[in-house]
Amino acid sequence: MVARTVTRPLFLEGTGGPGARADRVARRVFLACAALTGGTAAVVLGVLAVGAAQFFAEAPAGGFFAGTTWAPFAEEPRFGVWPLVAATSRITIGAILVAAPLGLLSAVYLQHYAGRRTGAVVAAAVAALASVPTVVFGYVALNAATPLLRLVWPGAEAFNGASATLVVGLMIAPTVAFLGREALAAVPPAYFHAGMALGASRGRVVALVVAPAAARGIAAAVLLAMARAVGETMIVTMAAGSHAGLAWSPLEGVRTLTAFVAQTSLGDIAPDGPDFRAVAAVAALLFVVTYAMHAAGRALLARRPAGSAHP
Amino acid sequence: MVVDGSNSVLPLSEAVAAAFAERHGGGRVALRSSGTGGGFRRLCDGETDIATASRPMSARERARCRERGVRHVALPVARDGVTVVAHSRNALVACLGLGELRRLWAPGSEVSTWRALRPGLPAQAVRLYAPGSDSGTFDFFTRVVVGRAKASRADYDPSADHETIARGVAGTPWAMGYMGYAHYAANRHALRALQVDTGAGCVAPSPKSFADGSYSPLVRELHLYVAEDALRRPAVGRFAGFFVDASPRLAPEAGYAALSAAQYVRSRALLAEATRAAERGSS
Amino acid sequence: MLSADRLSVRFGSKTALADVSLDVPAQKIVSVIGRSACGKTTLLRAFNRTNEMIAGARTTGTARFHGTDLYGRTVDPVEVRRRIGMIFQRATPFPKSVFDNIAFGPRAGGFAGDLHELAEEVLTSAGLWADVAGDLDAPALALSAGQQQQLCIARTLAVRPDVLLMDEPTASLDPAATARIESLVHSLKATYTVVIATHDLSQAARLSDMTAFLDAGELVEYSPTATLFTNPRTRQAEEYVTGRTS
Amino acid sequence: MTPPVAERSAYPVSPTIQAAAKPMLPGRRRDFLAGASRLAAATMLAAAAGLAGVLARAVWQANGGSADGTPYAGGAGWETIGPAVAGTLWLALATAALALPIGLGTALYLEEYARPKRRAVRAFQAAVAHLAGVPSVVYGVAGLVVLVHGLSAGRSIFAGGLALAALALPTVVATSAEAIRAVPDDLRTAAYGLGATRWQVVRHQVLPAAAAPIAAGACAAITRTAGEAAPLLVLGATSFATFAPAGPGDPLVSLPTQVFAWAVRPQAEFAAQAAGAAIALLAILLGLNVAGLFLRRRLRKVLP
Repeated sequence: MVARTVTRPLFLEGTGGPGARADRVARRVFLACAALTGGTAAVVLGVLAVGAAQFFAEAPAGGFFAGTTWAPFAEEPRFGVWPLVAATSRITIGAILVAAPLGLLSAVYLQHYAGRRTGAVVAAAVAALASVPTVVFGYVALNAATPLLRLVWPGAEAFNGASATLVVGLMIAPTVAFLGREALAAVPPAYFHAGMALGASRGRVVALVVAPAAARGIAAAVLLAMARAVGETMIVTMAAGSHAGLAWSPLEGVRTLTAFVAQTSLGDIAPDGPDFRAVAAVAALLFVVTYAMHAAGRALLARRPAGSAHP
Repeated sequence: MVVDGSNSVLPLSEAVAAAFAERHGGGRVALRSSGTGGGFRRLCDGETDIATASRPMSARERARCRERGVRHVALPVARDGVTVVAHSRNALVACLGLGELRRLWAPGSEVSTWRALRPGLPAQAVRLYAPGSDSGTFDFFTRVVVGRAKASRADYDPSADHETIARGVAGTPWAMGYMGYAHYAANRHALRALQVDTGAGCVAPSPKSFADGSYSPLVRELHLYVAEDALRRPAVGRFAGFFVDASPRLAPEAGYAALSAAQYVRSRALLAEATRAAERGSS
Repeated sequence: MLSADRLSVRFGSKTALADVSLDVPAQKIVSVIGRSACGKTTLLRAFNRTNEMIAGARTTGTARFHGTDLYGRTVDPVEVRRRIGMIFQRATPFPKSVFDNIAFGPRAGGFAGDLHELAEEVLTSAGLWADVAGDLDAPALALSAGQQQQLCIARTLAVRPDVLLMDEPTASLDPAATARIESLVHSLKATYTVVIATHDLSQAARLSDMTAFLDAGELVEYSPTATLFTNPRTRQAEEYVTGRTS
Repeated sequence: MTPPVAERSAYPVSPTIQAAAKPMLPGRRRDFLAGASRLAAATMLAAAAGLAGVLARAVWQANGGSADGTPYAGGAGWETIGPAVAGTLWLALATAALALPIGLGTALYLEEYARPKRRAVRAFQAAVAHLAGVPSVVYGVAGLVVLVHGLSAGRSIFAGGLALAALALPTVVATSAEAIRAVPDDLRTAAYGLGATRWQVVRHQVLPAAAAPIAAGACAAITRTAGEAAPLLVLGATSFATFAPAGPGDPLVSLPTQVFAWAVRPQAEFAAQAAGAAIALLAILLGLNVAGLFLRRRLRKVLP
């Protein structure tokens, strides 16, 4: 075969090749998009930071985190955020106590027990619940869950923590189910088959072999669902009430961090008033907490489940 | 056209807007209720054309409006009484004196049970529901009852929406709250309105007692504040005029007391004058 | 002792095993040979009812164990799997300690005895005791590939099965590990009945007493190993064992 | 029919083994997870059905019952929810028009142009991804300050659309980036080997290969934000409008905020109206989902 000689000049350096101009334009457009995204994030962060800074300029941080009275708009304002944090924590923990068993067991059902047809029906129901807007869940909490609750406990208040907790649990259960099922599906099927071949019941294999191997993913599912519960706004705004007290009974009204932001904003917040500063401080707290929970959950998910690196 | 402001006026605004839409083939009206304070703020920011109000504009709000060069005209449209409500099954209390209300609602009040309010009543906790701090009703009630606007105990359940207050009081045994009469009227089957003793005996809130002055300390006039600049758009003037004209009929239907015919004539005249001023300003 | 009678398995519309009938004698090693995807694995799985965990699988015909129909209406598949253990082509230790791997099966079966004693016994049987005796709490995944397979065999022995089904147990191992497993299998014959699927003809010849040759899901020939390798009855088997395959 | 095993076998079964053989245990073993997981699945089904039932019942009762003169304007019908339906469609459109290109562009920059990824790029990407976990109400607070007061956009469809687009953006970036990352590197290597520029590789290899999952992710993000009420409430949504918004400058109305405004009222008529609006909202979201599904299928068919 005859060796070919290079007859064209080499464009190894410089940017003169065909398509180079379009490439430069595209790079700039995409960089601009990335800058816009970053800018949006920076603006959100900046607004909260400035508002929170103004807030802490007049209310010492110690009082904010340690105080037990939240009355930011009173004549003598008190800025103890603890009642709001306590309400958010109670509703989040209560909701995950509903959602974790419900969601994880549904995930087990879908992954290991369901027949093809029933599995499809249940999966569709889970997907449908997952796509219901929270305001609709709020409607359910207010106009269905609370009346039902009052049939059982007539002393329950019109706005109470219990029905909000239950419905928030229902709202985040599909998240647990979906992520939990992904975690179970990521476990190598060989574990399941080997466990079954050893003569254990399906439940035993799932509980003792598959679930431990999926522990990280399951923990992530629970954590991410809890992050959603912390940030859930409409259900608590509509059904949990606006009582910023340290109530112990779940039948009483409570006010969460998110509900405070939303309920205060139902009036009007002027960006130079005390209501904005209080709202910004609470929103900043929400931002930090949910951001951290989401990051932790994602970090758990990012690590491969134990054993999947095995050949 | 954007109408914003008092939640106490909202039932009337809704009735008027619906009637206006019917009459004028879907006039373009959008209603919000950010509270009287929010409505004034937005009127002076030029964000809204008409602000509804359950209290007059304060000196500071007036100054702010002037600073921004927003001229406006205030049109009285109806009379409303702030109504103190209790849970429907609370038959032990029929009437409260202004002094009792003051002790209950004063800043830092320690009254947490009905017995602490009046010996002889049960020691049940009083759960309180009331408008939030942006509300004109809140400003009015605190000024009349406590003596100083915005001076109130803080440990109540605040809401910008009187309907939420109604739901809260109706659904919480031994609860109590206050709201505009129209909102009470819309929920009268679920609530118990308390009589108020202003010194001359117990009087029940009703459009009649609002009109004859017997409920007087707790009765206020509801106003439309119309931005003069907005009146250059004929649609705004038409809607404001319709509001004034329809109020004598719609106000009682919606649970308010109508003003006297003379007052509506005066409102009409104020509107006409402001419209002329707006036209002069534009030409 | 273990027998198949007109056993067929279909996955959806695909037939993986067609009308296979054969008897596995007790305390013997039977090897199943044939090309990839000829139904070796499916046959083994049919014997301990693990095919039914695959969506769309349908089994017809009968498989008997001591005369009991394994697919009988009253038979518990979990019990079947306890009596007929299976070892997979790829070692599948659970991501737990060596001890927990051994203990899983007996615990599931309600074993009341001393688990440590049992672990020592089965690990010794599997030829792994010397390697792991020092640290039974070591993670199973830290073992070498051959040791992992030995652990899987020990784990299966701990359930006290009567039959061991081994699906190409040495396919992913190096020659040294393969030799270890083979000698282990040979020693197991004294107490267990073994069915081993393999694509390694010399392994089948070395280990087994009987050999079944499957082709495209059908049982072509089932004879004593010596017969099948030296004097097969069928032409297909002859072609396959002599390497003259089409 | 078939002779017993022992007779046919070339190797007779040793009598000791047969005698030692334990009898097969008949019957099924208890499986605690079977019952529990079925119960959970049934609860999920019941919850979905119950939710639909609650909404349907409220509407049904309102239509069946007599309209005892409520002092308010209203009634569950098209006149009342029409403006909100139009508002929600506008908002979804604005979200799609803003979040989709910006999010995709960001993902392309991060995944294709910023290659190999430096630490700063990775940190940026992680920072953006976790914004998806921040509650929507927080975006409303930022939107109120920046859009309504800062940009004087007013409480308009425009302001609402911008706020929702900002809310959807992190999700769109994350799902698009994931779709782009899933494109096998062989494709890129081969294309670069043939002398293609980055843009040509993106345009002809990466985008076609990742189009379907990108569309699916974007559609999910838009559907989710279209159902958001909290940020719009904070921005100051209109609670009652007699007209449908016809452009971005018109007052902010939407179905989710309307559901809220009506649902909190204690009167049954408003509960029915809220339920009607909720059903309309669910129908729109379902429509968006189905549209996304079609788009995805089409993209898969057209592009290899």
